[in-house]
Amino acid sequence: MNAREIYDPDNRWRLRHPAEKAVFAGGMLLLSVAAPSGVVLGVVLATVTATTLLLAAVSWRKFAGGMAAPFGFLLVGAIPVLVASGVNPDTQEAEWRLDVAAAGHLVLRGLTATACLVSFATTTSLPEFLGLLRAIRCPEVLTEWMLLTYRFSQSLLLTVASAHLAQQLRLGLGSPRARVRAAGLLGANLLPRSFEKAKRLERGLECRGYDGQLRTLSPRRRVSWPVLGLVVAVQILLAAWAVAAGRGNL
Amino acid sequence: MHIMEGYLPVTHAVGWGIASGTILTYCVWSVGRSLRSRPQDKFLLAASSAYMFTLSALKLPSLTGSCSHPTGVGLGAVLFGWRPMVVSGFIVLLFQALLLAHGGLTTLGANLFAMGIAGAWVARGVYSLARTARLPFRVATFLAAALGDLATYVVTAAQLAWAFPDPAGGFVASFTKFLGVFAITQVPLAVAEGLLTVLVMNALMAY
Amino acid sequence: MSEPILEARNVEYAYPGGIVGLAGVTLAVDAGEKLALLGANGCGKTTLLLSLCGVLKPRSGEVRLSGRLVEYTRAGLRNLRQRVGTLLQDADDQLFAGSIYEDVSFGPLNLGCTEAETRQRVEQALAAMELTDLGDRPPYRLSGGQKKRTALAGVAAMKPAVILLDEPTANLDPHASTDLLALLDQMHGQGTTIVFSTHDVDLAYAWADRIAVLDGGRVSACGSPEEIFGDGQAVRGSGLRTPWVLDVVNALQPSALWPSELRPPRTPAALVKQLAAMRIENVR
Amino acid sequence: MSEPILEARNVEYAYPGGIVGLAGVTLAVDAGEKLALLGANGCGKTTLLLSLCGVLKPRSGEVRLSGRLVEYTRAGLRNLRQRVGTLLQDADDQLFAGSIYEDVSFGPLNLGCTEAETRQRVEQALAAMELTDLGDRPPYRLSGGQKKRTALAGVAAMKPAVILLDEPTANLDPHASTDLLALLDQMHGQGTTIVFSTHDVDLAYAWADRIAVLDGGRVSACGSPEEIFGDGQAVRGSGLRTPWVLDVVNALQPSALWPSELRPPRTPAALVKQLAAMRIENVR
Repeated sequence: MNAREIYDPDNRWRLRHPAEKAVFAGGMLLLSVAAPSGVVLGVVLATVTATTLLLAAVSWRKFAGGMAAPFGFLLVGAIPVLVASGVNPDTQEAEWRLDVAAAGHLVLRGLTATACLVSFATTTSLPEFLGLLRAIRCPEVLTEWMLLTYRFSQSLLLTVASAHLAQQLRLGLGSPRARVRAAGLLGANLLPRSFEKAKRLERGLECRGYDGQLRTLSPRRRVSWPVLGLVVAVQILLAAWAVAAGRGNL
Repeated sequence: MHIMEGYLPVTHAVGWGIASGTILTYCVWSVGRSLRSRPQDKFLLAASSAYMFTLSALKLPSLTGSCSHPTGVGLGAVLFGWRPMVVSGFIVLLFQALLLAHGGLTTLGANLFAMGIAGAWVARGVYSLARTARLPFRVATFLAAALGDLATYVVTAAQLAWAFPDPAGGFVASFTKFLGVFAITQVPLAVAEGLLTVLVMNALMAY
Repeated sequence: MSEPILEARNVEYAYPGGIVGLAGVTLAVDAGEKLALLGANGCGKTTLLLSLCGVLKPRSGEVRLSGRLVEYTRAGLRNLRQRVGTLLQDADDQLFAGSIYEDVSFGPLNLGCTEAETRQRVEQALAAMELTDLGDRPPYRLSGGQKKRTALAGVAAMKPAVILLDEPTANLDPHASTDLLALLDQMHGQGTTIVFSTHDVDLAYAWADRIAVLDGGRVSACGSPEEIFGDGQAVRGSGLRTPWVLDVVNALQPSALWPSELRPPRTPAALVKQLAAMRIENVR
Repeated sequence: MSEPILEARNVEYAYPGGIVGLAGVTLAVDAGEKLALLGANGCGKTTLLLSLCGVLKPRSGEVRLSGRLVEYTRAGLRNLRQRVGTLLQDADDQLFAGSIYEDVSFGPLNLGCTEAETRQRVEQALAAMELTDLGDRPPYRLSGGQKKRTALAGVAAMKPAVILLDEPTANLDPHASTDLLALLDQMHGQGTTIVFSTHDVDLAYAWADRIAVLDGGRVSACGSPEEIFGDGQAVRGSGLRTPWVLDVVNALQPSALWPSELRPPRTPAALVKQLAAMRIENVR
């Protein structure tokens, strides 16, 4: 757990089965990518945002934090679409114009899809997600690799935070040049440190009977079928609406 | 550099998903087999994936002052070969999406292709070429990391141009536009990543 | 005399690079005792613990479990780890899973327990360590004391006959360390043998049944706390001081205020209590 | 009365999420003193230290350096950190360079020292911390005590007027912690002001000139060690015990063996020495 991770440990869905959260966010994500109409996108965006903030009680700070960074990238990425060159039908000459509709739609779609992702990320911890992957029989190589990656990245992020603080205290972040030097030192020495931690963990787990496999049992949680049914029903309705709206556009 | 969630049309998302998924499946199988004979590598590989993710979660200073992140794929490709880097790239991209809402799930296939697959191939290829050309180790590492990074950026621009061709100029015009928009951050970043990779290699030699 | 439960005979170990870790250690651990391995940093305490649990393979000499030679095969090590649990100094080196519950389940699953059996053991261990409410938490979000208890729960769930602990109270604040010792005492009361390494003479003196002093990769002295610190000899050689409770008693003793037949207390708290109880005024 | 070198006036701080870190702390550090911030975990010690060195910006209240208000601008913070060095609790994470030498050189280079000046300062600091022979080592290959000394060398090389230390002896074995305190005493002897946080009442009692007890983000008491522990009041409120040495003295005192006009010693060693010197036999 670190400052940048957007998972909200106090969300009201933390004890829900991850499958419910995955179906909710995943279904909405598919809808937002596939829906051709801006109105449907708007409805999906509103539904996901409201559900996450009101029902799951995710702190709006976490939610907004999750939305903020991608938003900037979304805008920058839309510039090439916004600035379209076209052929003037009267003069038959190429000219520049602003394709606000296309760019706007792209930004809205990106925003809606990002809201779905943020909804899942704020309500579901990575270990829960890994439990889900194990349940659907994802290859062990991959789940174990992810588990260890998560484990190591948690401790590396703590290390980075302390080292960063120590550098700050020793005037390391004063000038741009000092900043680059400080980041270079930290970045370069983090990998050997990470390897060191890896070796120590392997030995520590050996003491606990590690023989090449990282078996664990997740805490018991039950899927609530009524909730799952409701989620799927809403999504089917939205999909039907999207199909109807899409036909109107064609 | 990633394509954000929701940016790609369905057909593109599915297409890149299948392409990258196939290569990823092969790599998981292949790395899994070699891990069976060298189980201790599991921890080291995960430690380097964690390093890649950590770097990407950091705000490193770049010349333009924007928030940016090196990929670490070049470094890993030199250390471990390209196959583990495809898996590693997948994990890092997935973590970025699920932990930081950076990148995305529907764009995961496209992003993996650009970063994990193209990036690792180019990095590994450049490294091998540079070593055959008897370039010094540090130069080879620098080139591998920097060009691997550039490859990621070029492929991403191409993916976006393909998805959003210019109404008049088509793919080529759009490709140029996307290359242009991202060049400001990505070119200096590639150089920075090359330099950082050399520093890391120095630190590793001491280790 | 009954068979020692765990035993090192002439164990030698050298780290890659030739640094000697153990220079011939012979030590028997009796079932049910609390044995302290006492020594300064670098004396070989950790190396000895890692040799006793099979992580390090001695260059020469043997490790015996209930009299039988430990074999460094998969089955042999599995058998050893079923009976001997180890808690390293840094709890972070032993915690890896995404939640405390998952982490504690690791050991029992490695022993080949069924799912039902594993869940039962996990819940039992979490309850014993007062962690039940934290089961869903990721281990990284815990305090130092909670991490240590989680790691101990992971060991306890394997139901070992012997627990080896490397510097159990290092890095813990006094409150957390009192808690941990109480939990260990509880396990000890249920029959678990405890071997712990420490550089803290006060802790060894207060808490061990028997102390083995390590110095330069060798056991330089071994005996009851009274024997070890009694003549001041064993301790002086190895750079360790006397527990200060004893120092105070020794300073009082020439005055006959502290009758020499009175056994010195083990902890500062007991000393203060005894001083108060003696109503020294009467002596005057 | 002379100006305090560092001062907090009504400093309040709340962490994001609204958790109160400091609820109005007023505290003056006098030049040349050794001040202990004593309190249980979570009482605000670390938050106060981080506020005093400008890492945390108070929500309200002010921090003053030699009487002048600290400004949270680049220049203001630079000026503050040039005069006030800080040693964080976890030495491991404070060392980020590839070798000890490189790490220690970080601060002086940031101060804008020339290469020659930097080298001189690094070598001086390494010599003072008895690390000269280890200059080439990567930090993760060091013992806990060596790491701590390296981090201290990194601070010392910047020649600050005040050093803030967060739990300086936590995680250190008694030997390493004695070493560290001796090195700090040496710096103190050369005029450095020392402020340290600790939850160890024995350490605060033995080593501080003055103690500020922190409780719930407030300074609940402040005074000399004798004043703080004398009446037992200040301590009882904040969940801290009395130092053992005082407990023993208090237990002896009703017997008049320990004349009440005799100042109680600060350390166990001093107590033992005094008991021996008193030749209690004569009293009898």
